[in-house]
Amino acid sequence: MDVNMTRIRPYGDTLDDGYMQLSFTLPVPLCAEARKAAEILAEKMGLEDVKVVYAHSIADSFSFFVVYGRCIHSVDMTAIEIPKVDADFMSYEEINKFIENRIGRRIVVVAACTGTDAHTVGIDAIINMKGYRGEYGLERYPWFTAYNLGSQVPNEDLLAKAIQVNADAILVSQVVTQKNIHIDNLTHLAELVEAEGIRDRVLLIMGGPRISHELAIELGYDAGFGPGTLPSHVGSFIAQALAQSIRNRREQAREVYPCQTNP
Amino acid sequence: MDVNMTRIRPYGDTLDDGYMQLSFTLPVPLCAEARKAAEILAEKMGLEDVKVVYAHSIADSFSFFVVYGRCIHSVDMTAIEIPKVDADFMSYEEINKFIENRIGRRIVVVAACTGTDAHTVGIDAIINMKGYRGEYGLERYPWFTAYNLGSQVPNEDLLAKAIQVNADAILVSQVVTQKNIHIDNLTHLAELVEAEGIRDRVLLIMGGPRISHELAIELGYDAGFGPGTLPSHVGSFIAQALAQSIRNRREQAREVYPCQTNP
Amino acid sequence: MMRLDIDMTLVDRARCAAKRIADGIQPIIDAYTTTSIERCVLRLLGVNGVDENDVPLPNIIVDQALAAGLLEDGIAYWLGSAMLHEGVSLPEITAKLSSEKVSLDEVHPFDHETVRRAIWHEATRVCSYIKGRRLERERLITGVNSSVPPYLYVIVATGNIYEDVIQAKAAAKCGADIIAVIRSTGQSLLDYVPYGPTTEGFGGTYATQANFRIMREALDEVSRECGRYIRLVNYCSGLCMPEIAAMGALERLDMMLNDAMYGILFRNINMQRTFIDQHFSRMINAYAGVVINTGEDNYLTTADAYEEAHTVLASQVINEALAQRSGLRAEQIGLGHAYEMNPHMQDGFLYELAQAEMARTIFPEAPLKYMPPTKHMTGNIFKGHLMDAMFNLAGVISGQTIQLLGILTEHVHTPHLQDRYLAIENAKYIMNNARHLREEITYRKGGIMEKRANEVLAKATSMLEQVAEISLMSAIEEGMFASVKRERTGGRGLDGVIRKSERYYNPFPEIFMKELTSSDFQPVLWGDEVKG
Amino acid sequence: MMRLDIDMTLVDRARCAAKRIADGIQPIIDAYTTTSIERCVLRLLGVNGVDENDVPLPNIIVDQALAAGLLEDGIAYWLGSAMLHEGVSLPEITAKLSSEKVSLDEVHPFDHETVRRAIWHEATRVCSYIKGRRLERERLITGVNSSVPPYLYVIVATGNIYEDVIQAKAAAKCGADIIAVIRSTGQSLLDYVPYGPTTEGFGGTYATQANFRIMREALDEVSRECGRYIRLVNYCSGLCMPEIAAMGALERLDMMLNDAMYGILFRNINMQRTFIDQHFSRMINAYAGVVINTGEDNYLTTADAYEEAHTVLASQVINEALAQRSGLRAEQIGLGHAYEMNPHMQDGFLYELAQAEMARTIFPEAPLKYMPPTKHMTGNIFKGHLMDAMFNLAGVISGQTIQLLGILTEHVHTPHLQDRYLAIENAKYIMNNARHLREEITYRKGGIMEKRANEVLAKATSMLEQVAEISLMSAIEEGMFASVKRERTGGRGLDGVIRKSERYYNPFPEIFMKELTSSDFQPVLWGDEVKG
Ligand code: B12
Ligand code: B12
Ligand SMILES: Cc1ncc(COP(=O)(O)O)c(C=O)c1O
Ligand SMILES: Cc1ncc(COP(=O)(O)O)c(C=O)c1O
Repeated sequence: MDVNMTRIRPYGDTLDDGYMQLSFTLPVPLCAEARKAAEILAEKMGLEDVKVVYAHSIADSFSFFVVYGRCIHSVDMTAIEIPKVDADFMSYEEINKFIENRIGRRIVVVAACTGTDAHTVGIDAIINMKGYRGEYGLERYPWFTAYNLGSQVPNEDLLAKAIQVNADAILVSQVVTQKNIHIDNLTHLAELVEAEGIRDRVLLIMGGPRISHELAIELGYDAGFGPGTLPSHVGSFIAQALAQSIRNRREQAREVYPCQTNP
Repeated sequence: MDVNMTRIRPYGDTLDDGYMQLSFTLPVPLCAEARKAAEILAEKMGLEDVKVVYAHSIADSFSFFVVYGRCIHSVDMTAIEIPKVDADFMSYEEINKFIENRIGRRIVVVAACTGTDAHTVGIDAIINMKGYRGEYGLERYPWFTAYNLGSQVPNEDLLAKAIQVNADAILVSQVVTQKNIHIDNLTHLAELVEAEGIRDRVLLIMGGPRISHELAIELGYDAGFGPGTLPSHVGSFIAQALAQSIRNRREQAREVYPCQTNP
Repeated sequence: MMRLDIDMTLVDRARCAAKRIADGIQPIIDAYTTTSIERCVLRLLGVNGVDENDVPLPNIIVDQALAAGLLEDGIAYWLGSAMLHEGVSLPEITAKLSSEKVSLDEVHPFDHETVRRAIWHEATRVCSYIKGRRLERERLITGVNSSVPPYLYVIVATGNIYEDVIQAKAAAKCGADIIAVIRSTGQSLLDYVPYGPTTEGFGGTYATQANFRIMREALDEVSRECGRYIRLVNYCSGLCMPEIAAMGALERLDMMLNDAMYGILFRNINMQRTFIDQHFSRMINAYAGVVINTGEDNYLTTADAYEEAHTVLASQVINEALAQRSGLRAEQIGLGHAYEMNPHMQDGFLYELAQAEMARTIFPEAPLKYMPPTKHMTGNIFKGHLMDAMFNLAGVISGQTIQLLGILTEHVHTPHLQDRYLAIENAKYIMNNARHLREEITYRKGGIMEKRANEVLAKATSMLEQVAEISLMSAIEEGMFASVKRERTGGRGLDGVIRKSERYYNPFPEIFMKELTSSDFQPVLWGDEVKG
Repeated sequence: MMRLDIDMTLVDRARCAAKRIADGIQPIIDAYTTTSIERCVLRLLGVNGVDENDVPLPNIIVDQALAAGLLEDGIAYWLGSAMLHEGVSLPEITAKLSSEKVSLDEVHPFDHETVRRAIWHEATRVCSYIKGRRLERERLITGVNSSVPPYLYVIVATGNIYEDVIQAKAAAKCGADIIAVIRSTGQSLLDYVPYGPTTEGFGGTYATQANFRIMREALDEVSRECGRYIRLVNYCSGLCMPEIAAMGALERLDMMLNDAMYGILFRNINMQRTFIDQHFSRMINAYAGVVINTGEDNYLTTADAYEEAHTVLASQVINEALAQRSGLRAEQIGLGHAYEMNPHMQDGFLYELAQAEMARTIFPEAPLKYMPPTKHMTGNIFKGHLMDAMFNLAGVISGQTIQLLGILTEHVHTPHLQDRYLAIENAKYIMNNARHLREEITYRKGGIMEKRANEVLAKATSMLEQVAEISLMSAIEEGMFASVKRERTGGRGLDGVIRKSERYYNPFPEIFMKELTSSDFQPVLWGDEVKG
């Protein structure tokens, strides 16, 4: 199959046929015009050969449609550059060894599911002993000290705890995304951290089913972890980022006061 | 619910939120860039707040996606004008009475599923005694004489039969639509009828699951019938269209030879 | 004939342990009241509305009383005294109190009998109103068409009550029997009930009395259109459990999510507060002819459904024992359970079905509420739709009463209109297509399913006996439920728990329990099932 | 133990009637040959390729013989004579014949024994090649992992063999066990087999020997990758039934759609032509270790699945009787049936399951092929996916062998890559999740299901006895199958039916039947089922 990576199109049963499936509801009673409207809408989206294969009236005032068509758009895969979590993923043992060798002290993290969000399963999967999919959580790592504050924690409390235990990383989980409540909440936390003046001392990490690393960078976080994240992914990142930032700080220090650090 | 008919948008759970669901496959291995490509594609189609909620690798070289997003396009329902089959739908009894009174002779129709298409269930539903969904087919109508030639009938044979029995209407069914084979076949039949010089003497009617009246008009047919068609729909149309065309011919005749017909 | 051969001696032992467990916490329930109970008393006595800062009047008055150290006597006692003191009617005195024209600590405490006489009339009046609403429901369900169980239960959760109404009506027209309006995230932690119609919630719509009324009216309308009675559900849980019970009773809600331990385990609400609140709130529900739904399904969202199935059963038996003490009839106790086994498990369907049959066998009269797959739902809506179908099949085979429909977009968003339509279509298709499969099949003696059911039962029984031994509160402290540990004095709301004084007065338990324990109390719950 | 209590005396009566039915048409099979059989003989003897007008060489030679009135002696007879006449080898003579350098009517007819000696060697050589391919399959399936039945069967149908390869490999990697390459519309009516790789078909891809080879190689490759043997299926039906059987045998296809009556009823192919062709083609299939799949499912695409279920069973018994006469072992006769009940029917699932169990009980050794819902599939892909799930459930409960997976877009288009992935996911989920449900449940004695199965059986038996009475050909003339009436001398292809002369010669039936009737003939068909 000879795929042109500069113009990727959907694949139905033949390369570049562009086939895709849509379903949606229009707030109008079902009639020939409504069907046509569904077709026109799909055309506006850039579908050709539009087939409204199913139309069903919902409660007399809505119409549900299943539509197939061939998408004229294509995507240049070669031009896609997305920020990726900058870490080599290591195993439990490797991470602990790495911290022992490169950092030489236990890494302290605080974690919570903040705001009104009460979904702890995700953050628990990363932090708690028990872990996730057969992997231990950070609590179990000898070279991590992890505080899991649980759910519905106000951002302020999370931050206070971080300061109190002198945390290296703040881990925040957001699951509820209705009306983008997670964005508000995550932005708020970043602002608090900034205001407290500790942003350069702490790794700010977000996670959740609708979280991407891209979003994290956008909101000024250091990393974002989405669905399927394992504790070791997070552990690897924290360890390496911390080692890096310690090195950076050392170098910065060297630049500013060259004679002090280099006697 | 205050729906603005000039700008209808999909409805998720709030008027005009624009929510729709997409699924498609990209011919690339699953990776972060592929996910992003899916997102970009959806954006190109005019979706906002795009969420790639599922991504699954198919056989290592394809990626399947389920995507939700909010469509920015809208459709002006008030501007939609679509050709509709021009007939008042009548019942079995009404149709027979109508023909008796207005035409005064049995209407002759020939029907077939032409080309290589062997799907007869649809045309049988319209023509055969047994009918469809509790309605009799045209064979059963005392005021119709119907010839059902069955499946995989060459267009030429259908036309020959129509001429032989002096048919009032030719009914053609097309079910297989792969590579638009139905369009080719239907166009071919229309050309044959035209070439034979009998186009003004015969109603040309198409039907099938992917047929619309709009398509019929486009291809120069008199009517097109899609999924869910009942025999009485077709019977009503034929009877009324025939009555109309007889009237037209009479009037034309009157215009050309006014004294002959109006002694 | 039992469908699954279950060891009934174990069932008896389990129930016996549950009785001991309930006995163990009864002293606390008897000795304490809570701010929420007292606010509820105010609501029942007609106190409603908010002040200029949107603070609900029941909160203003109860907070006053609490600050003044008077709440131990019961707000009714002081309300009565204030009425007598000021010589005005109940509406007048509450107006004065909430506008702080009268302060409770200036009120002269009247003797118990006098106060009782002053309040009793008002209390019985609201009770007969509530009873009237119950009878209204009975009238509405008698004679009209009714679906055959499993009843189809769907949720609406737009955050906006008016949009919810659109969704709910559409769902009813598609075939839903029961509509639940999901609450906004975080409402359960509010120590007051928001007021008025609301249009801004996250993941749900605030439970307010106005919202209850708006939705009830809409559903009454669509009930008439559909010729079926459409039931309304809300959440009677969180820090305002009793108040919401009262609101629901007043607005003719038909079901309430109401669990004896949910708030403790999943919202970190103080356990004493919760046990006390649930007892009173359940009396109200019982009296209003409401079917409660317990929340055992939640255990399986954090714990593994195969490993921890016995905790669900143990909790059901406890919920049952506690509910009975509030006067709820077996037919009103909609015990919750859930279809949450990992879908990739070989024979997972057999285990699920075994557990569903087990619940049905152990609680033959309960309108069991069966929760759909949620935890293992992913963004693969197609696979999710299938999991929901298997759940629907398990529901109809095992004869569940209330089927909370799974939604193919469970992982994605609160249900869109089309998601709910597809969910209802799914249930109707499966349940009709396999309607009498239940009567057609029997399970192998000593088979996988029978073994599984008895194994879960045995584990639950021994767990219950252990809990009975150490007391429920200690068991929760040890994390025996949902692997969550809570402390007796931890969590939210302990500050709202007040030891009753000698002269504590609350007119309602007496009124309610009198009716609930009479043999006349036979609320009609499910209509005639004029089968289609 | 029988899962459904079925009246076995009726089953015996049905089989007895089928034997009489088969006896009734045997004389025609014995007395005639067809152009397609003769072309097939040529193919087996190594004649392949096309002329400059793309006319296949077997057609050129057979048409010559037919025109010259020589076909009644069998093409092998004249080929042998021509070899002897020209004194050249088989490849040389066929080259000369097809380039019309030699004309058959100029050939001197040699005596039977001489011809026989000339041809025999070539004939046995190709037979051992075919046998070699069978043994190759046996080697490939022995020891490697194998899925547990029901085996997952999916179709590819892009029209382009190279695109089909992509689809087929992807499907195998998703978990498919069996891949069928659907033919282009109309191929069954072609009186020749197209040649070479093809990339232009409608609703399917042309069956050509090159396409068979390309796909077989691709599947062998993916089999190695997956560590499972992936089976290949094509259509051995239409006017070229015997030729396709030969092509499949040469290219190691594993299964063939091959029905004794399908072409008559659904393609209006002449019935005599069909009965003669199917007999010879089935010998080839038998010898090649191919599992045939009969086409009874097709009845239910035009007739109602509830009303006409007995015609499916009647046809299965006839197909079985005829297949046995071609030397097919019971394990090679993949009788077809289908899940086509109206999904809106109450208890429709029970009837479907009853019929599936009935088929399983009546044909315990047959690798039953279970066809998915197609007729009632609409553009509602979500509902369709559920119907397919219920079908998968019925398949695993009733223990079908070959499960042709339903595709959610059945109403829309031939399957897209993702549709097939979803179909396989559906089957894997359902069959794993309910894997041993079959062993766990028993059906009620005298219940809906048992009654249904026996009712269908009784109707089928009486139909078969009636058919036996009037003869199969008359029964078809009367429209007793699929409500389709066909005349004995109607339909396509009668002109290709030729009465054999005294000196008719075809070496293959003798070779095949000798092996097929020997007790050594024990083809390994399904591998070791090293269960996962
Ligand atoms: C379990 C569950 C619950 C449980 C939560 C129990 C608990 N203690 O957590 C209960 C029943 C209490 C619940 C309640 C509600 N829920 Co809920 N719930 C779910 C459910 C079924 C599963 C979530 C889950 O546990 N996933 C498993 C974990 C392991 O996955 P994860 O969270 O993605 O975590 C992984 C990664 O994202 C990442 N990760 C996550 N966090 C973090 C953090 C960091 C720092 C890092 C590095 C990584 C990381 O690592 C994890 C492991 O890989 C989902 C539906 C679904 N199938 O997804 C709905 C869902 C999340 N719930 C939802 C809602 C709306 C609610 C309610 C608000 C409804 C209501 N109004 O009552 C309530 C209230 C809760 C509240 N106040 O927040 C919605 C959210 C809609 C949206 N997108 O906004 C969902 C999608 C259901 C739906 N379709 O409506 N819920
Ligand atoms: C039954 C069926 C068959 C049967 C047909 C039996 C028969 N005698 O008709 C059999 C098994 C033989 C068959 C074979 C094939 N089929 Co087929 N088949 C179907 C199936 C399952 C149902 C079609 C049907 O009967 N619908 C019911 C009737 C009542 O509906 P209808 O046709 O829409 O008719 C209504 C209206 O459209 C209208 N109407 C129809 N015609 C006319 C004509 C007139 C004049 C009027 C007024 C109205 C009218 O009125 C009818 C009543 O309301 C569909 C899938 C599906 N669920 O739709 C696939 C389907 C149509 N088949 C398909 C294919 C590809 C084939 C094959 C080509 C596959 C192959 N390569 O072997 C073969 C070959 C057939 C051929 N040469 O054409 C594809 C077509 C894909 C496409 N869009 O191109 C489908 C969609 C399946 C799929 N997803 O692949 N098929
Ligand atoms: C018994 C019970 N109460 C309440 C809720 C709702 O939770 P919240 O506390 O967020 O309102 C649930 C959730 O499923 C429940 O099961
Ligand atoms: C036995 C059999 N042969 C052939 C076919 C294919 O039909 P066609 O004749 O179009 O190749 C089918 C279709 O399902 C079938 O069942």
